[in-house]
Amino acid sequence: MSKENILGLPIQEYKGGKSTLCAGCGHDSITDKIIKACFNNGIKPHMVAKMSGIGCSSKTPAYFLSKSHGFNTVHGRMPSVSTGAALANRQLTVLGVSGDGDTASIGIGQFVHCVRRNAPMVYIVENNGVYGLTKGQFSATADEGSKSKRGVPNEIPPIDLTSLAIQLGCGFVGKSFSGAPKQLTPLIQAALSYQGTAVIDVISPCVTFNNHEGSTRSYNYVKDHDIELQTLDYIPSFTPIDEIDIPQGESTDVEMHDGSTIRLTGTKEDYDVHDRNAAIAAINESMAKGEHLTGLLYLDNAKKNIYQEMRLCETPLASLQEETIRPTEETLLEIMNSYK
Amino acid sequence: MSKENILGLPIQEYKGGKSTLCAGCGHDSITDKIIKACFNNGIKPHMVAKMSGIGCSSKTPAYFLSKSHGFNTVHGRMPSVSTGAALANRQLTVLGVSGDGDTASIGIGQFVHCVRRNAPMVYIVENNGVYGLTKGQFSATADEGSKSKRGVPNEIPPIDLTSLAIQLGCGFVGKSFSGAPKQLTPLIQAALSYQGTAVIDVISPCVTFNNHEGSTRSYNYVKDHDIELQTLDYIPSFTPIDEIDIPQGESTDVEMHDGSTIRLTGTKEDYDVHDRNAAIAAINESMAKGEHLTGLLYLDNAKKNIYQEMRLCETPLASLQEETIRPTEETLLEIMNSYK
Amino acid sequence: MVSVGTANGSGSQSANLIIHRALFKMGLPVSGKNLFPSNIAGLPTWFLIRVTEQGYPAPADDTNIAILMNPDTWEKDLSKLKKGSVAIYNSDTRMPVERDDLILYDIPCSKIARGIDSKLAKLITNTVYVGALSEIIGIEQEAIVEALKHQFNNKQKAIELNLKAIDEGRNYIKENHKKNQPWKVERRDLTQGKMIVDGNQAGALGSLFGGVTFLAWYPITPSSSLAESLIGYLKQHREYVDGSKTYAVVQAEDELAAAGMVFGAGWAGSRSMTTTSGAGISLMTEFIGLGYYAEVPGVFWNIQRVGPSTGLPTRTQQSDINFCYKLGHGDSTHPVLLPATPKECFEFGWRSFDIAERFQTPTFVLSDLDLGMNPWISDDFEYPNKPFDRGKVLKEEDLNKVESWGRYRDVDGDGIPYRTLPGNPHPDSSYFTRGSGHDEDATYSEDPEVYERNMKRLAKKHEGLRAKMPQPKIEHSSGKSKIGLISYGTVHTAIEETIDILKEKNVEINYLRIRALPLSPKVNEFIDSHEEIFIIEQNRDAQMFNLIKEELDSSNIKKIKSCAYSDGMPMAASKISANITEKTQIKINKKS
Amino acid sequence: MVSVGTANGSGSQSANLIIHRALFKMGLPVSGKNLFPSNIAGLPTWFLIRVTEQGYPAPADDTNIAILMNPDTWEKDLSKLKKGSVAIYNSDTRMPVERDDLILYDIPCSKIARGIDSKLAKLITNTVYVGALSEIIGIEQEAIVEALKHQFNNKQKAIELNLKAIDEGRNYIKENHKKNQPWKVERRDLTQGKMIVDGNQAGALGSLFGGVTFLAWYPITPSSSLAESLIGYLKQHREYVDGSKTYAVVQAEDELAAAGMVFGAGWAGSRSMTTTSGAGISLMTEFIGLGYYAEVPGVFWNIQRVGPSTGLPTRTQQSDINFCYKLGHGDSTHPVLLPATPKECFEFGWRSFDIAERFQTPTFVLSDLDLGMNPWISDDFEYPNKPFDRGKVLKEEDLNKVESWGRYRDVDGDGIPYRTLPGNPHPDSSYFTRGSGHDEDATYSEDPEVYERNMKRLAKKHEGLRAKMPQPKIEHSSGKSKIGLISYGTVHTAIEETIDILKEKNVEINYLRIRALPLSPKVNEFIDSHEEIFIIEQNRDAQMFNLIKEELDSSNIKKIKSCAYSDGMPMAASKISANITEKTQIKINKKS
Ligand SMILES: Cc1ncc(C[n+]2csc(CCOP(=O)(O)OP(=O)(O)O)c2C)c(N)n1
Ligand SMILES: Cc1ncc(C[n+]2csc(CCOP(=O)(O)OP(=O)(O)O)c2C)c(N)n1
Ligand code: SF4
Ligand code: SF4
Ligand SMILES: [Mg+2]
Ligand SMILES: [Mg+2]
Repeated sequence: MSKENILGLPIQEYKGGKSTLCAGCGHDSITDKIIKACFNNGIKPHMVAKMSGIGCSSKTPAYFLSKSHGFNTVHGRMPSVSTGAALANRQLTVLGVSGDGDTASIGIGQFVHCVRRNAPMVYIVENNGVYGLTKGQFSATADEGSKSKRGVPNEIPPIDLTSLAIQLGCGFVGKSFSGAPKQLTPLIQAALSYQGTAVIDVISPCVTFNNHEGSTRSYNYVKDHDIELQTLDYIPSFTPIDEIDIPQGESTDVEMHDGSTIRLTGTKEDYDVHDRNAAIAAINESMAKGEHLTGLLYLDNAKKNIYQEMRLCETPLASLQEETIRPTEETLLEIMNSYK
Repeated sequence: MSKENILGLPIQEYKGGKSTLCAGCGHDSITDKIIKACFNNGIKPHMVAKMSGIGCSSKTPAYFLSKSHGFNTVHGRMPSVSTGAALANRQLTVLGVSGDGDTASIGIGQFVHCVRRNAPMVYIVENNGVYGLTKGQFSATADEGSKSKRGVPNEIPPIDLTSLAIQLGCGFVGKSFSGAPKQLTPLIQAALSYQGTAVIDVISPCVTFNNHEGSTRSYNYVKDHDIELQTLDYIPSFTPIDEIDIPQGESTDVEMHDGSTIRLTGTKEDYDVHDRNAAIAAINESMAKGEHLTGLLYLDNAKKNIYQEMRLCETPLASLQEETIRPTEETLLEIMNSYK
Repeated sequence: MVSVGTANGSGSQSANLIIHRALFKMGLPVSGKNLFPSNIAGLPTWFLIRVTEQGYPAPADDTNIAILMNPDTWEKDLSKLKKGSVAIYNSDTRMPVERDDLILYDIPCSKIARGIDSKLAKLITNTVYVGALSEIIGIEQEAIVEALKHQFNNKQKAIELNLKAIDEGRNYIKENHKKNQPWKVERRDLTQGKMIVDGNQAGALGSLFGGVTFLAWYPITPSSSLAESLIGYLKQHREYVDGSKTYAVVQAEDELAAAGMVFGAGWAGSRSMTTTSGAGISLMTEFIGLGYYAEVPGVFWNIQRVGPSTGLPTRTQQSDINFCYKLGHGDSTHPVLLPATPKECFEFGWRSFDIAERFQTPTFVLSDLDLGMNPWISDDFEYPNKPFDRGKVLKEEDLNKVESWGRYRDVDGDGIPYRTLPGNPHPDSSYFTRGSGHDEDATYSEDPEVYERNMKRLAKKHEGLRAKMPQPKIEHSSGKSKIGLISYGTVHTAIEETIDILKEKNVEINYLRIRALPLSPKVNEFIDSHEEIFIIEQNRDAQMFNLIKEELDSSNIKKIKSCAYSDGMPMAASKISANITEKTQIKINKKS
Repeated sequence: MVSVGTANGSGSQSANLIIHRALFKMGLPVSGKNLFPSNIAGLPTWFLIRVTEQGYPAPADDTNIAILMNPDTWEKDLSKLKKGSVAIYNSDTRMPVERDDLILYDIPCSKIARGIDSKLAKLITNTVYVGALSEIIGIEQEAIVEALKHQFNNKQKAIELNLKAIDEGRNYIKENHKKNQPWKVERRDLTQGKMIVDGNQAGALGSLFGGVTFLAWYPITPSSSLAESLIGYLKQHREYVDGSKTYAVVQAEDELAAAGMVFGAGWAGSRSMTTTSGAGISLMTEFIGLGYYAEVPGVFWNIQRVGPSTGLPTRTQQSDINFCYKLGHGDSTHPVLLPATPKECFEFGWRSFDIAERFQTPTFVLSDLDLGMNPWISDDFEYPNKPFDRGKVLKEEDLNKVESWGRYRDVDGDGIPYRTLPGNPHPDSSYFTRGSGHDEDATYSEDPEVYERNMKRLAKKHEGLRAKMPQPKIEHSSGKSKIGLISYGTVHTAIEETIDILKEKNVEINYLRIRALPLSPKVNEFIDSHEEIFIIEQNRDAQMFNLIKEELDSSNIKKIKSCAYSDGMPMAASKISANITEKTQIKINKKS
């Protein structure tokens, strides 16, 4: 990797403040991948809006992209604030980070409606199956039977965010693991190129409260049960494809709206990344086996995003000037006349 | 049908106040079916808790079972109040009625978590695709492209509550149409026998705001696009099976925990009411065709309910007496000693 | 006063609006109040029409003419009529009217309607009473025709059909009821240049002219029509020729999401707003606290209805004043605008954005159902007299000029910091917004001193609002009176009449109308210069009275008395004046 | 005062609690305050230990002995020490201490710990300073051993390991630091029969003995430990031998759901509760309004933290008083209990159910982080002195006795209606509960008179609370003093010391502690009998001060002054006394 990216920026320009998370926390690994993905994609840091809710995971936007504006909102409501920001300034790259408690417990309603609305944003869930910041209670993604640190098993079935997103019509759904850098970085890069809401559910072990024997979110458990669906490569639009090492085996290229390409090198046969029902079935099957199926699970590049649906003007709403957005005195008179 | 049910009660004992809904509203037909189902099942009216949120649909508990306690709560939050009531008195039959706005828009979070928790209750969604009570805005179940009364098409994909419930592990999921009495009554009867959360999504045309040409929830549209999955018969535990006319064609009997039987007479081949993935795929396919697949979509009789998971005592919590729930003075002394 | 009792969903609203506008077209300052149920069709509805030379907008005590169309309320409506009142009734409902002390007009509205068009009869049954009333009280046909055109947007067929119903209504009266009754209307010239508009339309227009670019909302009575009017105006006036929009409207999944979107858009630099009521405000509580502490602009319209809880969703009240002013856990206070008329809804509509952006804080506009949903005779709105105030936003070039910058520094000593917008390319522009503790440079901090300093700055900022919010208005001054009256919001519209009633009783009062919170020092001055002060408001708990106690000079507190009450109806002047004469300790000055 | 500065997650909490309990075991009424960050590991934490003959629980102004373990706060902590103070520091962090005006004790904690057990070194590094401190100030070994046993629940291995670390800490000091320093502890007999308990444990126990059957909660600092303690007690004391439970606990998906479940369970007849803080209360707003208006019991613990918004989640404040008291849109008011000590948390824990069920209304208990999460020396709790009061619930047999029944009728003239529970087989028992307008028989109504009558009844019910809630206590009376002091909640724990400080300055004061809202008339009596009143509270906006202004006799208002402030730390007595001496207008009476 070269020391500077396409914009001539060093990776330092994509870093953030010092992390205050526990040493070894999965979230910190994801932070690294976000930094790398933004660097690789040559994103202008000042054009990113970093959004989050509340939780250890939601603190991480302070630890990457310090040149970007960030908004650490309230618990479970990142999606709505992000939607507002995305609509107010359509030129921004909205990058949302949330936790499993933040998204699947208190925030599941906003998650569902966000996915339906399809405002352009990357929505990363740093999923450890517990509430880290409040000291380890189960969240709504905790697997049935997974044991808490005190040995108490979780009794309620988990919400799987990936199948839920696919069922709700989300056009980009990925799953990964904080311990799988080769997969996660290109996945985030691809998500950054997607024109609508791109959801990535990343298993991210909480080393303090959910990394013990009996937990299905411990680093070791996930390492052993991670089934990578395919090998992923992301080729930015500015990189000529022939500069890329063509990986061995059969591969499919998917072109994104911004001209970049995702190269999927198949490991699982018969998996069609565009088939909604098949994706859901595959996820359900792997869950039933206690496995985590990771990779790009579903992609629909034809879906209209909210800007298109709304016919939003090209200029960011936030930049429109008084002349454009305050109608004239004559208009007021006309309107008033119609009430006379 | 005899004039009195197994308890010797006439159907009048199951009726409620006069409806204040618009003449012809689908919700009123559902009210009739609820009355009939409770009558048929021989439910003791005073043992029913009628729960609802806010909306035209949520008003209906005032129009049935006037001998039951009812709670018209706040918008979108019927599930949580119902969960509290179900846990406080496990002998109650909790019968929740909600609207599509109440459940799929503001209430989707509580719906999701309610289904996960699996407290025994019947959860009926009276689904008209609009907010009736606030005069016809689209709800989150409105089909993409369906037109409002003013001709404006809905631009966002709908939330289908049945596939969502199945995906979330709900053990009893049905769909019906307010204009299909033969199907809806036994479906409600069966739901009343289910030991966990039973969801029934009932298409219920809003004759005032969503019954026009171009709407996919109008009475005529639904009548034409209603694909009945199977013919349903419900045989209460107190009715000897041989007293029942055995319907023609192949049929399957499913026994419920309370000893009653659901008889499914197949119309669609290969449909296995116990196969989660297949059910979701079938629903998605029918939606893609603009059809409403109705009937008992999914059933899992093996699922533990919240009482079992919690190991709740048999006596209703609300009936426990001071001797049982206030520990003794000695206990207090012991506990205090442990802090010394 | 004319009271029309019908059933909801029977189309009576359009008949009533025709009467209302026809009277307006006759130059009469007519008041109209629609009392509708929380239901779509079938439940009782009343429409109150009042015509006075003075144009009193509040409802009167007595109904002089009752139009009885609804069998369900027939008896109760009748029983309320005083001797000598007029009752016009649909004789097809076959209810005999058994009061011989009334002046009775029966008319077979349903039959007449069926005679005109058997299929569309339902649509015009109510129009028949429009004709009957017109004939009885003397509404000019020309005015009726104008009103019809307006109501049906010049759609010829509908106009003709309704006109026929009106004519037959008139004829029936002419032919069958040749009696006298005391209430007649006559043309005046009192509505020249005025318009009929409701507060929600006015607020929507104000927002439009305030340059709103973002609206997120969730339907709730009585606020929905503000959002829906605004959507209509935006479509007409804020789209490019290619159909692309200079605004975004999101119908959110609930009020939490609506509030979140408002703050997201406000944070990113959009003029953003929502409109809600009752439970909607309660659900926004957490987000309002975030907006306050993180200092994000956003405009929040609350069209107040009757609480608590679901309450009476279609009735009016002023009971969220205190709640909105301090909304959120912890110490927090917000600017609140209190419009009293549609004209003020328009003005506060655009001004609210200036306040929200200048002070970088959630800003409330508290209207109510009476103001928002009833038709009002209004003076022309004034085109905004100043350009947008977008507040302290630093652009790239501004940052080039300053040596260093910190998001929450109090550079100007007014407690208001500077902000930058996402997308600003200057290398120093970024900052991190959070609802948790932060220092002057927006860095996370749990330091006690930093926390206290920040909170004190926020309090200072709030203090600054006192002088910058719309100031209270002395609406009536009778010179040396010792009694002062204070109100706000729509209660105002009953006060002019109250003053007149009191004058009749030789009680002179002065009257100050509060237009915003926090309270201006002028309220104190007003109290200072009187011996006794009555606070008139429409709630149970005397919310403004308590805020005045809280914020103002304690030496004045003994002087103030509360006349708070609410039954969900717009306040009547007679009740207010009775309340005052009952409570006053001051010997009534005989007029010299 | 001893201040221990460590990093969060380093295990220092257990070391500090050992010191705390060892001092307690020596008969010393020791105060302990844990100042922790909103983070799991790595950020600075301090533990303040204060020993006074009087047992003052509030933190002191100065640190006499600082234990420096965290390089990140090292310098700041040092710089705050006055001349002559003691600093004990981990010399393995290799930070020279460059202050020769201090009494210094270096000790290689890390090295010693590694020497004992290289693998478990991290766990015992902090225990080494326990030994060092014990040696320096004279904590008896016997007390240490008892504390260790308690801390490690008699687990032999852990006790031995830690004991070794303590011994080596002691030895290191003995061998290397033969100096004198002025702070020593000596055995007393002041904690006999007392216990160490935090307010959340006490509240949980109170709930247990109040017969709670339903808990719905969502984790949030600093309330989680109340729920978690309660779960522990319930498991131990409320399960049948077959493991079946006489209670239900639901970890809800959020606070809206938790509140909904509480009301569902309360409506169905369970003693139900939740516990939350900050944002959680904001999210419950809509439901609280429903509970108020539909009259459903439920107990709501709010362990207050620093707002607004996310604020400082691990710091303490009393800033939700006004908010909770009036929570909800529309006119609404709720009973609020204000415990000041763990003993009172216990008492209000069980009493809150009686109030909620008697008054059929959501009932708040407002504790705070300082009270809830710090270890307190407490007197024994008193076993509830009366049986459950389950309020006006009509069973089948009761209904047989009455002629007719209506859910919201004011039969007894106290505004409190009768209710029935679902499942009651009597044919008249059912009724329909709603948050919308309803009449005496729970039938839907939009009638203005019905609405107003119902709201007045609710106000009457609320008035009834004044006499029925825990009454204010005169905690200190010096007879003829003209100055009165009023506080509530944990601020109380600094007031005894404040009184002593003021006495030293010849200022005599009387002191009343408020224990609940609405305010008792006794507060007015207290104000009446003084010339000047100070309201001490821990928030910016003087919330109790304003409530007193609002609710009490206006002739008294001029007398009261606010000493409100908050920086998130427990209040220190010196600040309060300084505030009073600065603000008083009364000439200080010289002691005779
Ligand atoms: C409304 C509200 N309720 C509760 C909390 C307390 N709280 C803070 S973080 C958190 C859970 C975070 O869990 P998750 O999103 O999984 O993040 P993690 O810490 O595991 O990364 C909770 C419940 C809060 N901040 N706001
Ligand atoms: C918190 C809140 N927001 C908004 C409303 C206004 N409101 C009342 S009913 C309703 C929608 C009801 O729609 P649905 O559940 O589909 O019921 P329907 O009337 O169509 O049967 C809304 C938005 C409310 N009562 N509470
Ligand atoms: S508590 Fe868990 S999630 Fe939070 S920082 Fe530590 S390891 Fe990460
Ligand atoms: S508005 Fe629609 S949903 Fe409501 S009662 Fe009328 S027909 Fe039914
Ligand atoms: Mg988590
Ligand atoms: Mg609906």
